[in-house]
Amino acid sequence: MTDSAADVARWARAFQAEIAEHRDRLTELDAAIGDADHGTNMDRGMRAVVAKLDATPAGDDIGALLKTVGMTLVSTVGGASGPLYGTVFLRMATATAGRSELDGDGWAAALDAGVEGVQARGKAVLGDKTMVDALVPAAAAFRHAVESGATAGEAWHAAAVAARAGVKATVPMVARKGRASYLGERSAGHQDPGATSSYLLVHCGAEQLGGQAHSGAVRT
Amino acid sequence: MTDSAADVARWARAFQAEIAEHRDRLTELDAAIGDADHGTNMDRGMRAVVAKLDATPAGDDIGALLKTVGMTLVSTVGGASGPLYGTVFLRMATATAGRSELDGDGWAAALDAGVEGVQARGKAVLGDKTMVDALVPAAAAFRHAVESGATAGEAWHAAAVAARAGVKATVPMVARKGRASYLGERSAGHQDPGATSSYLLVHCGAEQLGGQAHSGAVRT
Amino acid sequence: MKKLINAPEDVVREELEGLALAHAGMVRVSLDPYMVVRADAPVLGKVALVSGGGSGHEPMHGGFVGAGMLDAACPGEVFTSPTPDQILAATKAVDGGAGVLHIVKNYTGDILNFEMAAELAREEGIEVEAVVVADDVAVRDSLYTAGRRGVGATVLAEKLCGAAAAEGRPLKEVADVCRHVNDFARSMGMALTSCVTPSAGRPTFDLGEDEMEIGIGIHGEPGRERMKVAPADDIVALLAGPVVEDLPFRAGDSVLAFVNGLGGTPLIELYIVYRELHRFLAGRGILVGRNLVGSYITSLEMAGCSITLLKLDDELARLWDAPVVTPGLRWGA
Amino acid sequence: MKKLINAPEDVVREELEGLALAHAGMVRVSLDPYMVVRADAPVLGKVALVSGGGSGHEPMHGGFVGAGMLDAACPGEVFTSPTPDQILAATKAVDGGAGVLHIVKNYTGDILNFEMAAELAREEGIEVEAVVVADDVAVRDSLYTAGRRGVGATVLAEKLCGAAAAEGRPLKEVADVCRHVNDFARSMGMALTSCVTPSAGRPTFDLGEDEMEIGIGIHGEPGRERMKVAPADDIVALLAGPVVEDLPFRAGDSVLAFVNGLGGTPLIELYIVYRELHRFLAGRGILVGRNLVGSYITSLEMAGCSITLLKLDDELARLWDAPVVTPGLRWGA
Ligand SMILES: Nc1ncnc2c1ncn2[C@@H]1O[C@H](COP(=O)(O)OP(=O)(O)O)[C@@H](O)[C@H]1O
Ligand SMILES: Nc1ncnc2c1ncn2[C@@H]1O[C@H](COP(=O)(O)OP(=O)(O)O)[C@@H](O)[C@H]1O
Ligand SMILES: [Mg+2]
Ligand SMILES: [Mg+2]
Ligand SMILES: [Mg+2]
Ligand SMILES: [Mg+2]
Repeated sequence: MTDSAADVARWARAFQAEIAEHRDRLTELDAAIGDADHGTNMDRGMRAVVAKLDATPAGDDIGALLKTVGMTLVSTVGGASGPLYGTVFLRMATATAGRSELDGDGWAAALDAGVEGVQARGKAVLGDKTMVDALVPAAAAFRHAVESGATAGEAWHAAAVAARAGVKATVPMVARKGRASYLGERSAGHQDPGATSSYLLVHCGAEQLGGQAHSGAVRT
Repeated sequence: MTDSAADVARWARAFQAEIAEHRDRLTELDAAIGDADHGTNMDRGMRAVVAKLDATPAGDDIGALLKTVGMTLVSTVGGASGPLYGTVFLRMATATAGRSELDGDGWAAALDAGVEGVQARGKAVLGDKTMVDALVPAAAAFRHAVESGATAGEAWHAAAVAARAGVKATVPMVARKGRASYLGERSAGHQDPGATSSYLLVHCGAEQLGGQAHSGAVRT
Repeated sequence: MKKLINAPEDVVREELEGLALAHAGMVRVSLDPYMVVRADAPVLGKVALVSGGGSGHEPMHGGFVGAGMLDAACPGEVFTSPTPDQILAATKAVDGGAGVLHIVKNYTGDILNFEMAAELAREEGIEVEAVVVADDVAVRDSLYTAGRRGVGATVLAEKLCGAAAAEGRPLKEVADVCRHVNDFARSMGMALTSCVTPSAGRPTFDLGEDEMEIGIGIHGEPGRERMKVAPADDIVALLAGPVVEDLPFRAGDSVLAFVNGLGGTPLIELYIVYRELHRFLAGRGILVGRNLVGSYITSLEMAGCSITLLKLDDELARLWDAPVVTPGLRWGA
Repeated sequence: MKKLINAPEDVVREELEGLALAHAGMVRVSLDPYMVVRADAPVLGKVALVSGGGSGHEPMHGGFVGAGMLDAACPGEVFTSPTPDQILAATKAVDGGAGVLHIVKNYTGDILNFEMAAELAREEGIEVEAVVVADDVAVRDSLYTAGRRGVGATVLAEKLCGAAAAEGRPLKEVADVCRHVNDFARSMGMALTSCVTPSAGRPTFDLGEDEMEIGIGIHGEPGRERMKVAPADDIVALLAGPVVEDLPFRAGDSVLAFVNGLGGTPLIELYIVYRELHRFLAGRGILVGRNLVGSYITSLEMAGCSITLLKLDDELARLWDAPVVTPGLRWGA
């Protein structure tokens, strides 16, 4: 079962809906250890993405579509998360350029590229209390599942489970990157907002991708 | 019974003590219809007057002494009350220049001169809700008493009674001069701070002047 | 009360000491009596400008001393007029033989103290003219009040008269510029919060969390009306409307538009106010020829703003553009 | 929340419109994407300076665009870094062929967005160098943090680099001036009250009526310590002490001393702070060669101040004195 550009667009729209729903929660998480704008930033960006998708003729090229998403995020989000999420999508775009279908292997490569990109850009490693703590385990779980013979759908599920665990793991961490790092020890005890939104992204993948619209995906 | 320069100095010192005691009350009255500094202003000025008297060799010349009081008030009080009280004392100084004794007629002339001065300077008339509403009736009562054959001591008492009535009369007035006039109708219902401090001045006169240190003077 | 001060009674002295240390090249400060004087005073042959008033309105007036503006400022205690001997000392310190203009804000205390000082200065042979600035349309000007308060137009008058004096014009002409500014300028202010005088230590007036005061005075004097807080655009209409109608300013007029912050309001908000003021005036055919946006006549930490309009002609525009080098206002040099 | 604004989402646009209307002769403003550009940009053959960051710090950066300072500023939403395409557009608009310097405050968002913009600009053949300003000693600089925040030194760097660029110096040298300023400047700030972001509508942090936060960031980031409010002189010691010790500044050093208001603090208080800072430094044998007192890098309506010291040499003093003509900083012309 493979995903088409239309499936990928559905994923982006689902992510927008999820962000809009959790906007205030994300901002509250950011208020505790940052500057209380992560929900606003992501919401502004994903609304722009959907508006852009609405205005752009639907094409077959998954890479082109992901590039639109990435470029739009870069140019509308600002803050730390704009370039970081933008990079995730732009790197996935490069990895999928010209492709009209993606299977498990294709997604694994795209996710790896996206995660590598975010780390190259933001220099965060596992344990720094950032979105990396959700994205790295998610991509790893995805690849592991695919290499163990799972379907793309199953791999997305595995990735969402791993991302969720990654988010929870950020709670006790002391931030070493981003605005939360100014708090030092005081950042411990709070869940990272960027990791939380990243989990939502993977969660939407588990609901929308893997060759079919799944139901009963892992809940937050 | 006449007053000497020493009696006049005692009057000034008594006024200082009275102002210090009622400083906060005067400021509160000014807070209601002005800018909450009348007590502070008068207290600063009268402390400076006493310091000046302490530092100046005591002389016989009542005019010279009153001039010192007036000049010191002018140069330390500021605001509206500085020039106005300064003028009262400076005009009294001119009226008593070179005199080492003052009887009832002398005081009546001095008070008239002071009150005339304050009106020339501030352009306020009776009913404008200012210190004029205490000073004009006080001077008039003093002159009336002296002309009716009263002693200077009795005249000071009459002046204090009149000043007190004048202060009370300011309560319902609508201010037409000074800062309180910005309030328009809303200034009614409040006692004028400057009239109140003027009453204290006359009240101290009734306690200290008229040829003897009186006791049992009219109380506020 | 939260303020960056030491003892309340030291506020004025310490502020003046700070001003002196920061701007030694422009001004000299005397602490007894308090005065801020141009570093190169007296300027021989030039009409000298002296202003003053209670402290708490910084940069006015001490921050406006320097080439092209005031020759001296006399700061009183916070919100308390200066005394005649301060004003006399300043007048003597800056008199360059061409006479001295006293620019006086219309408050009873300021007027009386400046009057006494002028009398004393004249007795000493110095030619003094005094002009009273009274531009606050929030106050009804009638026989039954002390008249309009002097507010924003004072800043403009000090700059414009400073330029006229720098051109070498005689006292009467410089005073005429001041009278002209007073005749053709109108202001109104509003507060979102009260100021707190250091000696009182608590707000001068109480405003609810959702209230504002329209027509406030720069010492926290009550305004015309207390209302629910409103969007900036509506506030501009509430202030600029009465200002425009009072003179009146008419279609085709060119104005200097001055948006002033009262001390606790940041610049970002003043530009939002300026934007709407510009549109408001454009909608009435009034052209903004010059503008000034910033906190120039403050009321301690009060949050709020005031709007001043001055009808411009070529002459005033030229005087406005002339160089000015003071701690608070500077251009052209 | 009491502010002179309309809808929270319109704050930045309306502020920029106001800035454009007020300073048409100095700057041009683009609303899509947001940028403030020198009216006469690009200046051919001159190294161009671009800075930017979240809004809410006015006059920084838009108010520092003009001759002798920035060629362009990129304002983000309130407290949110601008996006790469804003920065790219500004970079292209001001490039005069001699390359572009990006002056970036050290916040992850600012750095990432400027980095992406620089990459894009370089792809288009524009020479870009970026220097990151990180002067806030309240933050421990270590491998385990995002490093020190960029605060007051940014204002000084923009002025000094602007002067170097105006002299016609090449990109590398202008960037060297920026690195030098960053190496020799240190800052620390404190808050008496919290700022309120328009979109949140309530204070970013809660401070008791008798508390202050020492080491606050310009977005209301937590400081080093929360304490009972203290006299201004003690506050100066709490801020200037760590600043002096960090570089360290030593007896015999000459410094530029910058006392900055955070938006809600009036000038009278800043001069009281400046007075004590001057004494504090004199007591350590440190000479104040230049100074700046005012609200230049604000945090919305936050009450409080920051102190920045920059070690001066003759070259920096000369660059500081060079003419600057911007809405927010002006002298010499
Ligand atoms: N260097 C980094 N690498 C990866 N993620 C980061 C980095 N710095 C910050 N983040 C993520 O960005 C999130 C904050 O995003 P946002 O609030 O939108 O931006 P800002 O911090 O500029 O206000 C953090 O919760 C964290 O997950
Ligand atoms: N024109 C005037 N004539 C006489 N008294 C006046 C006049 N204006 C004000 N006053 C008096 O001055 C008092 C206020 O003095 P004060 O508070 O010290 O000065 P300020 O009003 O400048 O703050 C008023 O209560 C009033 O009695
Ligand atoms: Mg954030
Ligand atoms: Mg008073
Ligand atoms: Mg007063
Ligand atoms: Mg942010």
